[in-house]
Amino acid sequence: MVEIILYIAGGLILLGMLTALWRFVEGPSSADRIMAFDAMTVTSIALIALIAFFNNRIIYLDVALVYGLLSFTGVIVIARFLEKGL
Amino acid sequence: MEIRMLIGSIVTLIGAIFIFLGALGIVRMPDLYNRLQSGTKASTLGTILSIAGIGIINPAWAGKAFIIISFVMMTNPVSSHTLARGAHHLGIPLSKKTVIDKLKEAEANEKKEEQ
Amino acid sequence: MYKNMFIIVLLAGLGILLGSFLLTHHANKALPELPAYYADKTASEVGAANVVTAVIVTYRGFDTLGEVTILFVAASLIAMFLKTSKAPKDRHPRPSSVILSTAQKLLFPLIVLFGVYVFTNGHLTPGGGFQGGAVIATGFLLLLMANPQAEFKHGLLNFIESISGTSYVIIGILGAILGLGFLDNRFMSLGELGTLFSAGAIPVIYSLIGLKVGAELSNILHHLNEVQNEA
Amino acid sequence: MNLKNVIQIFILSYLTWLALNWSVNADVLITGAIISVLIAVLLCSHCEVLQEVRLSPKSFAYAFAFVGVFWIELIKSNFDVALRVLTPSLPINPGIVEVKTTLHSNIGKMLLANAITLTPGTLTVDILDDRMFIHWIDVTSTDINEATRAIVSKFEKYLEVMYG
Repeated sequence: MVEIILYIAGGLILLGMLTALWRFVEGPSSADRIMAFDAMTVTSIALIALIAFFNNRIIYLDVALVYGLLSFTGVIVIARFLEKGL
Repeated sequence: MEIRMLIGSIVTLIGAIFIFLGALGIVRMPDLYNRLQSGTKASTLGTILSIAGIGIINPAWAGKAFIIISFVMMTNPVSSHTLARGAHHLGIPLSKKTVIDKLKEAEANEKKEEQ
Repeated sequence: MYKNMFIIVLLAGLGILLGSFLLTHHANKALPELPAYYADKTASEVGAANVVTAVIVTYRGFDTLGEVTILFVAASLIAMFLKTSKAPKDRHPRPSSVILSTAQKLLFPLIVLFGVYVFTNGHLTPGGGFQGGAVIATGFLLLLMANPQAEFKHGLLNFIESISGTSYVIIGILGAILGLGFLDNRFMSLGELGTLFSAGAIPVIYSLIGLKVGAELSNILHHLNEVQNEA
Repeated sequence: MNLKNVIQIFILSYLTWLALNWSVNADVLITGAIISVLIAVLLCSHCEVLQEVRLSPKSFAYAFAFVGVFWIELIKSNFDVALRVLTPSLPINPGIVEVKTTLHSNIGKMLLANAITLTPGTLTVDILDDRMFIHWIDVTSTDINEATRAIVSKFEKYLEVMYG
């Protein structure tokens, strides 16, 4: 029962990532693309947590944390570059 | 035992639904700022709920889940704000539906005062 | 319209490709000879829960020394070539908002702490010195983003880098004298598998590598930023 | 070097370390203490950000109330925006409005801006001293005072007690 619900959740998350990928490809501006990228990486944190549950490994959550950190820094760097703050 | 796992999985499912709705918002909304509103913010809540659900299912993971949740809640609004600020400075246009842009007026006023 | 169609086809193709990989994937349970040796012997010989770390730090420790040296040479070369003049350029980057600078001040110690966590737990979790060092450098990158004209404590970074590099080699030689060979980890007690103080010298070596990599990457970032300040 | 600041950074780092490791073995406790002291003294003697927090029982109570109000607002507004996204006609009425805040400390301003940004429907675009420019998905009033009451006041009264 629990696993079925979590499989459905994982499918929905994947579907959401694909939908965000559409915006990443479509654009139209670079800020739109980086926004879609940010949404995708934040979403993938949830996906990594699900994978950690299915494999029963807590250490995957460390990977999720690093992922969140890198996504945050990446967005900040590109946003500051766009506004000529570097 | 079983009920706790059921609650956790349902919380995760609600989070996944929010993630999907947020992604839908990213595609449907007309300009960058509205996309940031519906997309990034909804996916933030979705991620928080998903990880909280995993933490409920597995109480031994609660500490790390709490760290991830507080980290996401701390950093995501900051990156959204920085991106919106940069985009507005860059002059990425707002949609035609927009009613008012006080920030543009304020920046124009400041430029006038400098001259 | 055609562009949209093309994007849909592209996304669908990508989904089918990845989905078919996922569905037809069967894990190969039987390991070849060399991986099987590492997988069987690591816990008893070296005492590390993470096999990759054991391979990087002990079995192939000499390679890691080479990698650290390469990184050091790269950092030195960047410092040498980028430092052209002393005159500061009249540069006016757009200042960051109070939200970003405050959040950076709050997050900076936590990011550095997380980097330290990644490399001190390198023998237990999928982390390690290089990853932890990169996470620490991320903290410094954030500092530069919030305040592009920030000054680092240059002396402190250089001190950390040289001290950790030297200690790394000294520990390697200690392993050769007290243990079985250069960078052997067994001259310290192996401890209980899965705890923080275990696997002999591996956590110490990885912490030194992490500090060195973090200091070097931060130095590179600082030089890259400084060259923009110079005319 | 400020002793209060160093102690606060140390406590923050140590608690984070314990939550990351999620064990109370002696080795974890000792290593964490050493690392937290090093970070607080060497790296963060200049991050003066937590000093403005008031440490009184009242502010703790208000912090809990703030978290509660924030979660209720977060879920309410998420449903609101989700409904807007699902409606075929896309009923939005966006605009950037100006609001005023009475908070003085940096961390208070940051928390207020983060709370506003995290609730969908409002997004902090820029902040100049005490003026905040907020992108609002459904502008009901363009007047500064009206907008302030609608967006800022519900969080501000709690943060004011905590951070001044």
